[in-house]
Amino acid sequence: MELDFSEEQERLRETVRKQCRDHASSTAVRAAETSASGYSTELWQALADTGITAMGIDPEYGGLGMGSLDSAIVHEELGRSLVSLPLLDSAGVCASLLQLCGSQALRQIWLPQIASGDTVLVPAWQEAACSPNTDHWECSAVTAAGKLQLHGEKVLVPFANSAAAVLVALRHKGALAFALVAADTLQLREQPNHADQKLFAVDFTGVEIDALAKLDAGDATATWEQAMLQTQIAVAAQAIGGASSMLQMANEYAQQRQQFGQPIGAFQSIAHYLADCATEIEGARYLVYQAAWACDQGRPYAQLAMMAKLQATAVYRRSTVTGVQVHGGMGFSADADPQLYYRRAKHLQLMYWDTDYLEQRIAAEILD
Amino acid sequence: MELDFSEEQERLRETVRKQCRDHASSTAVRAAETSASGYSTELWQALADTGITAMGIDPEYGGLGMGSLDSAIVHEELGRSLVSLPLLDSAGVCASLLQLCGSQALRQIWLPQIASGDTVLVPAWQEAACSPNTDHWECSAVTAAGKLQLHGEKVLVPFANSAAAVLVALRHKGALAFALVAADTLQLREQPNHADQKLFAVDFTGVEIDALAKLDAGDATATWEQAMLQTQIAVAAQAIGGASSMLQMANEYAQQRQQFGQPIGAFQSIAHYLADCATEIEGARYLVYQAAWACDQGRPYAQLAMMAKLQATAVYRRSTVTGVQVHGGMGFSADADPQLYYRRAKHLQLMYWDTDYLEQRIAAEILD
Amino acid sequence: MDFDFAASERAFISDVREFLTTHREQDEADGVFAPNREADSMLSDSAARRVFNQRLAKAGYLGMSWDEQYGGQARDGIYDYLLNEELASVGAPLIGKGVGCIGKTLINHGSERLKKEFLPQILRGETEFALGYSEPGAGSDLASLQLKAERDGEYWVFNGQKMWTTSAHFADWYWVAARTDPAAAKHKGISVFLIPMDAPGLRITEIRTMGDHRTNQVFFDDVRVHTDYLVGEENQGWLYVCEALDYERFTLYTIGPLRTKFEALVDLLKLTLRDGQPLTTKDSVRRGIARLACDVETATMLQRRVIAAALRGDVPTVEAAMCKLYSTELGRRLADFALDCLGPMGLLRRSAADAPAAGKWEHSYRATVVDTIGGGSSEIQKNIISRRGLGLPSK
Amino acid sequence: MDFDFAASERAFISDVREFLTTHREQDEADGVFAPNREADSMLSDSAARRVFNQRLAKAGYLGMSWDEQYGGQARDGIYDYLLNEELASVGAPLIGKGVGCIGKTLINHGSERLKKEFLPQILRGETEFALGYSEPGAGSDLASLQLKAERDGEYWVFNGQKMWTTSAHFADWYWVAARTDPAAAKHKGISVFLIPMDAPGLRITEIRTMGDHRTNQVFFDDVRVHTDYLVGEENQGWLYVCEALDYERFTLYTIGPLRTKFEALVDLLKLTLRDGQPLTTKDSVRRGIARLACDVETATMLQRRVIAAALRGDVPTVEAAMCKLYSTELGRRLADFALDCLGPMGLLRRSAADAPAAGKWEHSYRATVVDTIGGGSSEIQKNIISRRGLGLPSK
Repeated sequence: MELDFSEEQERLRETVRKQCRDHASSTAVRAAETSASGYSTELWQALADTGITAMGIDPEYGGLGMGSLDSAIVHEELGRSLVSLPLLDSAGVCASLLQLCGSQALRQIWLPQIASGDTVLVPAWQEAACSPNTDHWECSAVTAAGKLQLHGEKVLVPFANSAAAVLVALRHKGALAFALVAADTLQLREQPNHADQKLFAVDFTGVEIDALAKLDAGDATATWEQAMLQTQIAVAAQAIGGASSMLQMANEYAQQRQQFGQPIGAFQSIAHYLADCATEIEGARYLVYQAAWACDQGRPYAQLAMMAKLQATAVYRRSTVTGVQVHGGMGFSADADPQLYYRRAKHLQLMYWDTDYLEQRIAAEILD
Repeated sequence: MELDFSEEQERLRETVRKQCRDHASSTAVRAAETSASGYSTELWQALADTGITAMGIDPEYGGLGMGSLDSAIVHEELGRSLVSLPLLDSAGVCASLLQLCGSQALRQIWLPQIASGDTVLVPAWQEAACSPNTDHWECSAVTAAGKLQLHGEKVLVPFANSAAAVLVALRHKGALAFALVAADTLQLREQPNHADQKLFAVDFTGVEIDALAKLDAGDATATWEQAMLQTQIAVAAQAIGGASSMLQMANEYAQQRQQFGQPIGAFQSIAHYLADCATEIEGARYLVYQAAWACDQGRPYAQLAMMAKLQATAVYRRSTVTGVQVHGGMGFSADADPQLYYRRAKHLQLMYWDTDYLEQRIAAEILD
Repeated sequence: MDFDFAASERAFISDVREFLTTHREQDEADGVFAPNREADSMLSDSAARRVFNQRLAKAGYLGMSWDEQYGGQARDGIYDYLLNEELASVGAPLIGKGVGCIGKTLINHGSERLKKEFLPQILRGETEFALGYSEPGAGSDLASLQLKAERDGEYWVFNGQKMWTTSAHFADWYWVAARTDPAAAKHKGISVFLIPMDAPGLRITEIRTMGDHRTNQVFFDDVRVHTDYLVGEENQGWLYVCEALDYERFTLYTIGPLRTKFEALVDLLKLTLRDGQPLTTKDSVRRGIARLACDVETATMLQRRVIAAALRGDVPTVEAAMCKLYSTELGRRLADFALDCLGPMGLLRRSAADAPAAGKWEHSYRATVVDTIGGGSSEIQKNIISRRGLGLPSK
Repeated sequence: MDFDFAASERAFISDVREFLTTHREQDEADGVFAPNREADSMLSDSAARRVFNQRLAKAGYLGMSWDEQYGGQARDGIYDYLLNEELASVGAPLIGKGVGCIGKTLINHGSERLKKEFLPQILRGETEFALGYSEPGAGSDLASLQLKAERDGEYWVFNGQKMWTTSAHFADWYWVAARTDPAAAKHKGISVFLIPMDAPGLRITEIRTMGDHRTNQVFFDDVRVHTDYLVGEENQGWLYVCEALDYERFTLYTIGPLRTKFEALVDLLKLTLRDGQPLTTKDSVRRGIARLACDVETATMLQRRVIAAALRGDVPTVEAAMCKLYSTELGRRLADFALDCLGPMGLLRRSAADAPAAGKWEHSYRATVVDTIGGGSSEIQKNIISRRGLGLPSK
């Protein structure tokens, strides 16, 4: 029972935190929200130079082969500074799918570029009227004359405008499959959203690609499941980072803001809100670490990962509700920072498997 | 828009409150909990003498034909003093069923006795493994040689040991039916329970009754529905009465109990709990009155009645959780009163249509 | 006991509805009616609003509860409330400050000169007011306000700052509480003034909010106002500010918009498919709706208690605190539930082509934040309920 | 980072389990093991308990974390914790006061005489203690205690009253905080004493509780105790009381019972039919279980933080407050959820033949009430977290 990080991990955290401090002030975060790419390319480059984009990729392809706990550290720090990047999408989900399901050729082309951060790939999986349950997805591909003809629309595809290619989830011959589609062949329709993240609807109908662009080497369903479980941990870590920042801001504000002749934090109503927040955040934080640790130990971690995402994003949301309330007028002012956290919290809670889906999965694991 | 009671209604409230003060101190309530009958026969007699047992019954049968709002007033006062009586069971549910479905003979025999309070009838409808949805009930009757042969067990039958007869819900020729069974022919098994109410399991298997004991004159299903909707309002009123008492006790305690050199009610943590309670109670109180008023006005009231029961009992429960917490050690001491309310609240929440069933019904009314 | 409005009140409601239907055909209606929005300030500075206000005035809907000697109709305050419910239900700006706290304070405490200048303008719907109470250091603790007003001959000279003045950028006059006696105890040195919004030295800067609605900071740099524009007596301002809340007891909280939103949500969820099934086939969604239906009805009852107490002639301070506390928290809960039901697509903003309900719930999740903070935060309401309602001591 | 216990700790757990399996075959086991109960005091005054304690002592499980010079094994406090988790999982009484706060306070502050008298008894599992802190006027505000101890030659004379002393009716010795200097500031005039439970003038009366568990009031009427039984220095008692909490930092909160209860509930709901279907086919039940599973895991993490901080050598005051706050509130939520799922049949008590799970949840709904009140109420825990954890000022 030892809940401290190794010195190496502490250094990793410090490195990422410093890079966020340098490149992701709240001014920079606001600028990123309204920029064309939707993220700070300086920060991306700095992280890539440090090897962050290579962390989860096999050394064989220029990666560092690091684990889930290391990834959680990075994402917690990104979340703390509200950093939005195609890191999870490209070096996480897409790299996993390529590594485990891609042909040797595809792996050799793409993985080193992803690892170096030179290229961004993003997954396209959500459909407007579908849950995260893959059985219901409708986008499809048919083979015709050695080509794959695609059909259907994906939505909420992150950073599609910065991606070299999109890895799209398709139904092909009745089974789930993934295929790489060069981004320049695609029509993107931006989907303005709550947290001002770069999200796009992508219409694949009429798109034709080479059959070799399909990831045919592994079990697509199992690989997708693993990639998304890893994603749960990373998003949960982001949520914990964000919640911690929100709590810290609210705490500082409560100590400094005077009303009725004393700091508002001296009022139990405010103090007890924050005590509840702190308790929930610390509990959820170790839920995330435990899931990552179990994964790194090769133990069953699916349930832990889903629980971490469900709980951490719920805690993030509640802590932002408290946080804006404690800030009073500053809580809803666009120029103050609490609202940035408030919006991001709901975003993380609903994206990458939402509450509805996670509750069902977690219950099924316990009951069925 | 006029939310005051008439002078007559205020007098009714004062009468019942006085009778409760005289006969239902918390000592008397404790005594009733452990007595053989489970209720105070003195209070029963006093209420009967005032006409309370006759309130809802047709004048034709010795009743007063009063309305739902009057009934809510009475039950709110009973709830305030934690009075438990077979009033709702006998003069409410059983009288309704007899009035609307009973033969002329049965009505003339039973209703005047119920109205006078001389006789108690109780309904037996719950089954151990069934929801309140009548479609699933399994107790049944078959006709054989002019007799009805009964089969099955009913549970949680209130005050069966004080009843002259039990009005049992049965499946007969595929339809819901009710039949009167003389109590002395029945084996009662007491079911000790959370709120120390008199509840019994009654095994009807092997019991044979005269076919004329079946209530054949009206639509059993519709009548049952109406009787139970009236019950929702009455139980909700009891809950509001109980919640109001609990809040009053907690408030008095918070003003009087000193810690850290001041009354604990000066601490925002305690004060804000009570403010939330008070708000929920006042909202739910008028929900109950509105349901009763709508019923008396001949307007649709089913949804309002179910909402009143769901909300008022939930509010009662929460206010008792708060109430015992505010009372500290006194909150869980058996000799102090908060625990009586704490147990009664959960009882009312689950009996007479529980949360699960009410949520489903209310949703269906809105959505289907 | 009667949960219905009286026959005369129902007749009035019909009249208002007819008026609004007629008005909907006017050119400027699109600029005034916006039933889907959360807050009215986005539309509130439009020219259409002024036209609409003048139509309201012409139809006799402004100042109904004023005494006849001031051009009113001496009607019960409930008519102001009923009018506001109807306005809210079509998303029009409500009648408020002018006929409410400002007009009534002038009637009760203002000089003849001020009455003569302002009351007719208000009745004609010509003048927009902004309310200047909050300051950077005076939010929940309003009585700690610091805006300085110093006497200089026939003028008062203002220096300092106001915060969160919602209508400052389009109002004509500023109703301001300022400190006129810095030596007095904090509630005792405050006076109320009327200041023209275009007074030299008065500078307005925008504060954008998460809910897209605009509010403002207002800076005073030697703003000079004639002594005629002191309202009532010097250093009696706190009394007027507190009394004024009472004048608006009927009109503060409309319940219609919450009910309308709930119904709109039900309709939306019925029509929204996930995995081929309407969301309303999900048990969790169904139960959430059942519970929210109870909560909306509870909020309605809390609102009715305010009305009933006011009709009885009581000052419904505690009733209003309960109503405000419960219904604003419920508004936030409703938006959160809506987004959870809609899933990630619910995150899309109005400007996304495929946003469910044109982004209504995404916006609601942002816009309802202000409700539990502004106009007395939830914590302040709980203080009121526990101290005034329950008699609990304050420390 | 390692969420596992170390190999040596896991080996210890195996040993304890083996010991408990063996013990289960002893005659008195039924009097000691009660995995279904909520609180241990119903069994705690049984003769079986004393026998069991002596067996624990013989097996070397008492005083493991004491220094060797006092007969201990100088093992890390985590072993006391691991032992308690195993005891809790079979529903046996935990090791606690004797080897914990009382033994350790004597070791650190007691006279040689007291050490010699009490430490060996504790190690042999022969003595039961009761803790006398709370009074009618001193609950959350413990330092306001008023039990008077006055010096009379070689004796201290006690007059006054204690409240909520759980084990008073079967304990041998009473560990009591009393006021020895009424003139000093409230924290400064308190001393700690050991008083034989059968001292003349000491009267114990039962307080029955909603959870069926017995607690007591204790009245002192000229109770005389020799000065030898003053613990440590006069008027330093508050220090010892506070320090003592620290000695038990490992053992205070076991998480096993909460997890066991959750699992038992899942099994029960799977087997309980309503309208012919297991309750676990209901979506609302399923989602409730999913959320509670997350909460139980969160409580576990908060408990692990206490252990990890203590192992690191830190005093986990804030960690313990978070763990206590969260897990006791969760325990109440769990009981409420269980009853809501079970419906009206869940109301039946253990003595009803057809009570689901033999009335376990009905009892739990009553018994868990004490958890958020005793041992520092939830509100006190939030004060600790906000002041010591977050650095917020107290008024």
